[in-house]
Amino acid sequence: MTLRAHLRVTRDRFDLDLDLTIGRGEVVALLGPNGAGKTTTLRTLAGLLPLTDGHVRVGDRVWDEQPGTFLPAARRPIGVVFQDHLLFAHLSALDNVAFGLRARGTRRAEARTAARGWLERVGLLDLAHVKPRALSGGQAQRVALARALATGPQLLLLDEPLAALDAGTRLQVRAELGRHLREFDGHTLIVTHDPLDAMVLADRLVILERGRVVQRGTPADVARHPRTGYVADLVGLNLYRGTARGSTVDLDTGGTLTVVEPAAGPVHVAFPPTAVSLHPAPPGGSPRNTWRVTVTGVEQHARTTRVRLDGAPPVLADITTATLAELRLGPGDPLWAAVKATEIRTYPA
Amino acid sequence: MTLRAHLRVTRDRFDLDLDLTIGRGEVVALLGPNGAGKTTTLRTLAGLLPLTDGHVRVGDRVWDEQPGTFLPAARRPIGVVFQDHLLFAHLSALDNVAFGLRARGTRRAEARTAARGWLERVGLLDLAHVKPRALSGGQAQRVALARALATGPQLLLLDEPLAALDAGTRLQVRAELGRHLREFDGHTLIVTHDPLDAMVLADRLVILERGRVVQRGTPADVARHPRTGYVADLVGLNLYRGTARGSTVDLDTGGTLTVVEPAAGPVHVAFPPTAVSLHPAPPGGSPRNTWRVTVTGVEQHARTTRVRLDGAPPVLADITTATLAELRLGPGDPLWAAVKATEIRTYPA
Amino acid sequence: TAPAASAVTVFAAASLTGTFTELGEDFEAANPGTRVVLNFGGSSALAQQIDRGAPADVFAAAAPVNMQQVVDGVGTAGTPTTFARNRLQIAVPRGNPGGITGLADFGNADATIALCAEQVPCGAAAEKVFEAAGVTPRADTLEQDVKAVLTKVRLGEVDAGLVYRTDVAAADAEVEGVEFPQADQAVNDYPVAVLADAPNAAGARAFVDHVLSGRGRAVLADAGFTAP
Amino acid sequence: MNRVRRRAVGGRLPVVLVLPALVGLAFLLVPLAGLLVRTPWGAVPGQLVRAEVGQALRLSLVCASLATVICLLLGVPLAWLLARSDLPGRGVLRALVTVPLVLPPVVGGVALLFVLGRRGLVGQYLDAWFGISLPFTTAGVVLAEAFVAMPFLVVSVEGALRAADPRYEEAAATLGASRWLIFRRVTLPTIAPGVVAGTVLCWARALGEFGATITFAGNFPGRTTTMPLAVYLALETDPDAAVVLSVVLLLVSVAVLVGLRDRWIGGAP
Amino acid sequence: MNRVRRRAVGGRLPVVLVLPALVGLAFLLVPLAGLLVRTPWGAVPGQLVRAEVGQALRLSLVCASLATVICLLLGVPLAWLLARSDLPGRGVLRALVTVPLVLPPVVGGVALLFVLGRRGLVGQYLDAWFGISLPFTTAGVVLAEAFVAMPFLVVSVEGALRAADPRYEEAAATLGASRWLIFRRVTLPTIAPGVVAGTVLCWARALGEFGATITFAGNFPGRTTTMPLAVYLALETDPDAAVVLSVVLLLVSVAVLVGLRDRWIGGAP
Ligand SMILES: Nc1ncnc2c1ncn2[C@@H]1O[C@H](COP(=O)(O)OP(=O)(O)OP(=O)(O)O)[C@@H](O)[C@H]1O
Ligand SMILES: Nc1ncnc2c1ncn2[C@@H]1O[C@H](COP(=O)(O)OP(=O)(O)OP(=O)(O)O)[C@@H](O)[C@H]1O
Ligand SMILES: [Mg+2]
Ligand SMILES: [Mg+2]
Repeated sequence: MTLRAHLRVTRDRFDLDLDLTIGRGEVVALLGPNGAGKTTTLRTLAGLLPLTDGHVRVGDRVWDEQPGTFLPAARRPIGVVFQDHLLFAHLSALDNVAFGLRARGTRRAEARTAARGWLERVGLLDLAHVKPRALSGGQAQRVALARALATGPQLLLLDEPLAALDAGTRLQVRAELGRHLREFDGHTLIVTHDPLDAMVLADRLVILERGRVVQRGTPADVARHPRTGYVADLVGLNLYRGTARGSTVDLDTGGTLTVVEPAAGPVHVAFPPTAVSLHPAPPGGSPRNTWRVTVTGVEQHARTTRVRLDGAPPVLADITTATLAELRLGPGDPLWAAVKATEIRTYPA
Repeated sequence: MTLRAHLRVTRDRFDLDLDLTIGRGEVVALLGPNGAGKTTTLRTLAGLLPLTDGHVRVGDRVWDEQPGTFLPAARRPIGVVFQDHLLFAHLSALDNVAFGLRARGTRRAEARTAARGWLERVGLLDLAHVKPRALSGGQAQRVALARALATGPQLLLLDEPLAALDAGTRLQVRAELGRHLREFDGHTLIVTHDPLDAMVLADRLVILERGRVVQRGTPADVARHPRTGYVADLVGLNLYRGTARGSTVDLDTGGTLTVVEPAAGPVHVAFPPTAVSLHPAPPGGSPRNTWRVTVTGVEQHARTTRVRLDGAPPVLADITTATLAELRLGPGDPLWAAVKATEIRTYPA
Repeated sequence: TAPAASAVTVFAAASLTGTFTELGEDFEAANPGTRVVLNFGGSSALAQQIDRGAPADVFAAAAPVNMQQVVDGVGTAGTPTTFARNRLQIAVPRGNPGGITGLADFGNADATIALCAEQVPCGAAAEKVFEAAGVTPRADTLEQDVKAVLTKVRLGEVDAGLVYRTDVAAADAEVEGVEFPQADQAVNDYPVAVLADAPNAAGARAFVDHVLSGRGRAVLADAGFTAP
Repeated sequence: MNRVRRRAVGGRLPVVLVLPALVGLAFLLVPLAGLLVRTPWGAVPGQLVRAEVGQALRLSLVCASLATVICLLLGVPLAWLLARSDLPGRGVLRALVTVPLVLPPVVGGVALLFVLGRRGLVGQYLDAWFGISLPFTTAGVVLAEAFVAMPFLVVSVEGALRAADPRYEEAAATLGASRWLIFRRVTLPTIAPGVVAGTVLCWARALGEFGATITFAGNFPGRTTTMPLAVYLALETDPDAAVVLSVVLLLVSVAVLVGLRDRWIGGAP
Repeated sequence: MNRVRRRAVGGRLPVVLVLPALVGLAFLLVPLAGLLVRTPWGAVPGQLVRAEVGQALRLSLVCASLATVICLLLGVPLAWLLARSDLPGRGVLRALVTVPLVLPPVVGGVALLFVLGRRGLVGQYLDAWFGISLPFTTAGVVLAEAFVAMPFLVVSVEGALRAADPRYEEAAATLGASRWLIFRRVTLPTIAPGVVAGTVLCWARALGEFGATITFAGNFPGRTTTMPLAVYLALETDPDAAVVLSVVLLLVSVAVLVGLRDRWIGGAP
């Protein structure tokens, strides 16, 4: 039951041409600059915008095939969080969340109970009876998220679900969303501007520029081999899976990292290439993590140099051109990489 | 001509009580979690929500004084970017931007020319004749920003003006906004969730929680002496003013930093405390910036320790508790601080 | 909701509203258990309704043309009988501000004049009297019925109007009547008939007889009608 | 909140709007005032106790309300069909639907007789097969009023539908709501003010209906004589009584409208 | 875009909406069809060439259009005042404004005479000071039609105003726009569909106006005889001619409405 889509939409000054496959249980993040066509993609998958050409198939069900078949939005098992929320103004937060269940025939009391559960998960139970107009921007976004999740959809479409949230809430909602997506056996497409959200929540990234895919792959792949400068800037992140034992994480790629937030079980750990310092000899002092690496590649970016290093774990480091000159790096050179534990973020996997 | 306000708004489940002063040419950032009352504050200053009690005065003009005086929104020299944009659906992007000038009696051709200039600055000149419904979320936000700036207001109120922008555009719009705000001799209040926006754009921060101020001060002050854990997490940033000469910045507090992006003239440079590593001896290797510091204070946070260090420049470092134990830090201890140039961001000041 | 068998349904011209209401009450008093159901309206509208199958027993029209329409349509039981006559009178607002004395003043451009439209009976009658008087009226308005003319006179909007005597009699508090000799040239006949397919033919007969009785004539005369 | 918002926007009321608004108000209200001034108030109690007046008033209110219910049940879906479906020829249909507005009501009554009269296109079968005869019955009054008043409802509701943001309906669709559910739970609440406006127009028009009613349903006291018909008859015999009856109709309808408005609008956000 | 959106939302048309909509459509259109079936089409050309008919038609269109313009100029500001200002007693005012809807048109005409007639409250001074007399003039027709039709416009536009999101007006206010500018450049474009709906209602009602016109302005060919008056009088002598005239009025109004609709609605987003 894989979602396979070839999306073509033609508009006056814009056209979209996108191949997309989302496996069952898979989370795909769609990234790209403003106006790249992310929302347009979401709308076609939701059945709100018929394709000009192409198709959308889930397993052997055809959702859209131009010309001919078109399954309308109401009959697609989807959940959508819209960029501007679109909460129903005349319904309370609770009834907004309960709407989808009610539409599917759940009885009122039952739907409300379920909705209350969802509001609790996004931390808004005390605003259950408030109308959307009396919600702040971030509160509205959380209600929209709860509304989309409440129906247990098969395809989840999220348009910047975390954009209006403050740092604290964001962390909490991201964790909750991550938990949900891991348990979720449907397909998820998430649009976001935040590479961290993308790297942490998604199994695969699709990066769109001006209606066309410029790169796709797993977060680690994309991060390691960015095809364009835009992608490199966007997703430059060292990301590993591992198993946490307190504040130590054993990485699947080999090696161990010390982190700040103690955890247990499978986790993602991430830090930017800028956080990696390189030393000819083991540095003393605060960095908790130092390990031996060898240079495998050097890439010149606009103002920094990205050094690809092998080791346990392999790692990317951004250094200045001056450092490059000073250390006289060349492939095969042995070095020490150091990363402060406080620079590493940990997310349950 | 200082804006002095004492804002009191009482609602069913929320009340706001806030003293606010914004000097001429000053930029104040309002930070706080979702539902803290940031938008409410903006609306009272805009004259869209009369005060329950208190006053708003600009110089010796009274804008609002309850009970009694109330200057309606249309007669306040303000520019507002709303959280949900509120672009006029029937006007093109260009006419949306020209609206404020037209309202002030500027002739059509002139207003359009000016509007075109603003659209160019936010990088949307080619979408000038598009209606808001055909704009993507980020594009809409940029048009809203241009619309608010176009009238040359005396008080600028920005509600998350950069939230929907992608990383690249954000950088560019932030720079443009920063440039504008520096030239701007009116008062600015900017609501944002991004501490970086706040630290870089604002002269002073006001941090709001549940309708009350929990801390205020210059970004450096707040960062150095956060009053609550929330504030510490939010604004933990080393921020300096200095003068750039290529990729070297001479800091006003003394000391020199090497940065990645070459610049000339006054700049802000910033890096998070997590980016600072501490060493008992000068570390070799990639970090471009190493300097002598002495410990002046140690603060235990939830999982990390924030070390306050004196030196040129003085600096905050976040280290793990393990590191703390290992280095056996105590006030007065001499250390070496190291920061990679790639970790430092530079903004024209 | 069809009328009970003991009900007599009478379709009568609007100008008979007062008199037929009174006669109906009389008739009900004289024939306990019988109800008179009255439907007042414009004669032509009533004729139209009867032709479209309206359940009427008796039709009393304000002009023979409308009766003829019904005779030609669904038909009547026997020939219609003329039961009352009406003639024209000049109506002027109280105090006669226009100084109207006769038909000749209707040709005067200074006076504001209301007449009935030629399509309605009172208009046709007016045309006849003006022809007889040799006057070309300079009307400001040609009203759709005689009551509309009277309203204009009552409110003083016009200096004079040509209406029926019965109308002047009904509004004697606010208008004054001015007789003129040519009125005899255009006497308006009111015919009444039992309809061919009257649901209650016997009751209908009895009601028509009541209208034609001495009591009926007295009531009609009180209202300003003349006997045929 | 509403008060606050209203007060907050804009500042002083602009003369260029307030002046024509007041002229308009005067234009509508001064004639009513004129009517009230000329009303022989002494005659009012006498008229009010007359059985026929009570009857006519009750009949008017009942028929107008029933007609309004019919119009709501049929007209709101019709407006929705015209605004939201992709029927071919909607433009022409929309214009046709407004036609009964233009038709002189008397002709409307004649048209109804053509179709539903005992010998009409449809009416003959109604009569022959079911023994139903609509003209000259209270049902006929309701029908005539509904025929005349429905376009008002349809046109208002359709205008409201066009102005509503369709993206909320899209959001509801993605939540699995059928068109019918969307209509009930999203569209209707959104356009409620438009529906209220249309209902008011429809009810008021039905209450004042005269031409189509007298032509199609006749003028039988207690069965089909509504207030406007009673006014017409009163004009024949006693013009003062006609004014009194009109004023009674006015006062009752204002009372009803004020009462309903307060209840409906009070509940809205 | 619109086509696409409409098609995309919701899926199949729900019977529960389509069925009543079609019944409603039939209810409105079948009597019209009946009228057309019974129209003696042979008589149409003969009627059309009659000078009086052309005159009446022209007069009807001109007067209805003028009345509509007056209603727009006065009624839209009035609707705005009722919806957006904080006048005390707006609830009662709103109900009063709908009252001319309920007034039997003939009584409305009488009320106008009370006020603007030669001896009316205001009319006597108009006559004495300016020599203006409105009854029996074409201006009187326009006035009577405007009086009867304006409430339709006001109620529709007010409904549209209530449904519009006031935050856009707030945004305009922060840009320094006066209430008048906000009204013109933000409010009006937003509620355009409601204004169009109201204008259609208003124009159609004015075009079909009979009772108030004949009572206030009288009936004089070429000056005050509009089509509905011609129809009414024709009904007295020649019902067939009346039907023909009505059909002519219908066709012309449908043509005008279709034409305008296409132009107006085509331009809207
Ligand atoms: N209704 C429309 N009609 C025509 N063009 C449109 C329409 N909606 C969007 N566009 C255009 O299509 C392009 C893609 O828009 P889309 O909303 O998919 O961008 P996005 O990737 O979601 O951007 P953002 O991150 O800013 O939300 C944009 O250039 C936009 O101007
Ligand atoms: N119209 C209203 N009526 C009643 N309460 C309201 C209204 N608008 C906002 N509130 C409440 O007031 C509080 C402050 O809202 P506000 O919009 O000012 O928050 P905010 O700081 O802007 O949050 P965010 O970052 O999520 O936009 C919230 O708890 C909200 O629920
Ligand atoms: Mg988007
Ligand atoms: Mg907010």
